[in-house]
Amino acid sequence: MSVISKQTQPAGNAGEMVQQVLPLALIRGEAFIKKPHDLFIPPDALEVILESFEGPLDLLLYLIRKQKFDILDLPIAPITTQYMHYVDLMKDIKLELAGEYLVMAAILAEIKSRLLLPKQTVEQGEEDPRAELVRRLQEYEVIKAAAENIDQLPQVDRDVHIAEAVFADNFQAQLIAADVSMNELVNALKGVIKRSEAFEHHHIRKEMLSTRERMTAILLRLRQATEQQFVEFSQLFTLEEGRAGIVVTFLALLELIKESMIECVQAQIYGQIQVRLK
Amino acid sequence: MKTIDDLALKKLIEAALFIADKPLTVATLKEHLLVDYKVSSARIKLAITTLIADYQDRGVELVKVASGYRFQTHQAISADLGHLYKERTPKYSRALLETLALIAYKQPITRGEIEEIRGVAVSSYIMKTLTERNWVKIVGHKEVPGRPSMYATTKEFLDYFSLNSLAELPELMPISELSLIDNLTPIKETET
Amino acid sequence: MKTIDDLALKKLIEAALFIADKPLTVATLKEHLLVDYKVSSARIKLAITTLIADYQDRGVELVKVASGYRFQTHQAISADLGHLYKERTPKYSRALLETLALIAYKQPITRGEIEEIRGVAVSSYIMKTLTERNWVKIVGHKEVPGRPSMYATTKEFLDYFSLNSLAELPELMPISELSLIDNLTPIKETET
Repeated sequence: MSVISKQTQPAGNAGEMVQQVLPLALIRGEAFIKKPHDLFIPPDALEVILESFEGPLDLLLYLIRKQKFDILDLPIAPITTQYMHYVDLMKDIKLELAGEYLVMAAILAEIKSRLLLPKQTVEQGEEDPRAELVRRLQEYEVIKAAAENIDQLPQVDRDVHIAEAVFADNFQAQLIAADVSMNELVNALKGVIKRSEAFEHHHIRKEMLSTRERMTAILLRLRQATEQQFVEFSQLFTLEEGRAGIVVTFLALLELIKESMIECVQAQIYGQIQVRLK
Repeated sequence: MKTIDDLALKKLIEAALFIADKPLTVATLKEHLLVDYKVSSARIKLAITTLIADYQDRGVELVKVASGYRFQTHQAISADLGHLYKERTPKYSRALLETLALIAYKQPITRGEIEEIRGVAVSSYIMKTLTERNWVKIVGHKEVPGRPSMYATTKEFLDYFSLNSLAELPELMPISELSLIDNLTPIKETET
Repeated sequence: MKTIDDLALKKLIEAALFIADKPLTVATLKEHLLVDYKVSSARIKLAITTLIADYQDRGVELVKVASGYRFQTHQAISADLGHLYKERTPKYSRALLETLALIAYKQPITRGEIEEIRGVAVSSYIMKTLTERNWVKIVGHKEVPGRPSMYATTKEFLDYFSLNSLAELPELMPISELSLIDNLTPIKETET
């Protein structure tokens, strides 16, 4: 099969005017302006023609328009004959596509056979056998026109262009900090524990954490008091916390003293114990 | 929450619309751009209305599409602006446009239903292109054997074709199916 | 060659500057955008000067940079515009999480102590990240040579992990039990 350069799409979107001017296809240098009246398509042109149509419905619509057939009075016989001819040729070319045309040929043949039945056997009120085909053709034609209309809508990068400015040099996107789950945190610590001797036989208990937290709180409190330097020992306790709270605070103070982070001073006997950061 | 005067608000929205990589809604402007400010949606809308008027007779215009507001050039000068681009603008095949039209007008629709109306198989390449362009998406599955995917169009599709909603799609060519069938002319089969 | 009036010229250049993906020079405008028109460089320059004035007090400004003219946002509103563009920081490293966990469980703790337990140096970047995130803060200085800072967790840290106090942190098993359990069944963590 010789390769043929496709010139234009004959079917539809440009309308009849264009179809009459532009050749349907070029076959060995010869332009095919339109199909012969008997609908015969040279075998070499078939592939090109098939590529030009969106399927059997599209081709059928083209034939109907081209031959000025009345869609309501389809001459089923010649169309069927032509279709059968196509299908024979298509077997060697594009089987997948041929299948769809074959279905159409079968539909046409079926309509034809029903039309050829003696009239008296056609019951009153029976649907015209062409009706379903007409319905499909119309449905397809509506969509074909809709596709053309959509293509006419203003398209980005074709008809309209998005207007954009750039950021000033000092622009920085806002950063969203990564999420961390408690699981990740605990797993990370377990990793450390496994590697480290420091935690061995160390059971991190809630009481210990309370003490650690209180140590932080006391340090902060003492830092805020830099003006006077000293904070009275008693002021570090919150009586409302009850006995447990007082014990936690006391343990925290002992721990801080042990780690030499604070110092306690008693200026006079029986006087207030003063605490300050070391 | 900080306060912002009308002029500063308008300028901030103007800048945001020019740097955004997609159209912005009043809600997005309020919740993101203006998160630190005490500004009502009504004031944002008013600022946008003023901006639309400001750009009435300029080289670009502020328009509303399905997913929000954006600045764009006028259609009238697209040919001139085309000189700035080396690449040709994409041209979509009839097969793609017909498939897109069917999804747009008959959504939700399955691939099988598209094939039935077009009378031809829909290539996977077309569905891939439409999906990758974010013009169509799968919105569910039809409860028939095989549970085929049902396709619908997206806001990006509407944006691309400068539409605000599906209602703005061109009207379909009217067909009066019933009357046509009723009026089928008597059979005049010519012998071949 | 077509002619173009001053207003249309200005609008065309304005549109071109807004859609170009890089700054445009007078030469580019003349040779590409205006290839079909009879326009002098002087007229193009004048149009640009007019445009710069037009955008003097707007949300974007027309500026000249090394490679040409471009529209850009004002420096003053960069922080506000930052709200439109949020970037997710990469996930935290294991080193950072271990450091954070040690500060939480062993606070107040110095960087040296963290390094001693982890067996590796703690980068300044990690301490900076944790401090910037407001999860840890310096609560004092240890009275040892160098007076190293002592770190502790903050209220924001507790809030982030929905804890009322450090005592609500999950309890950890001693190492001997841990390794034993790890080999048997997975440890069930209680997520807060």
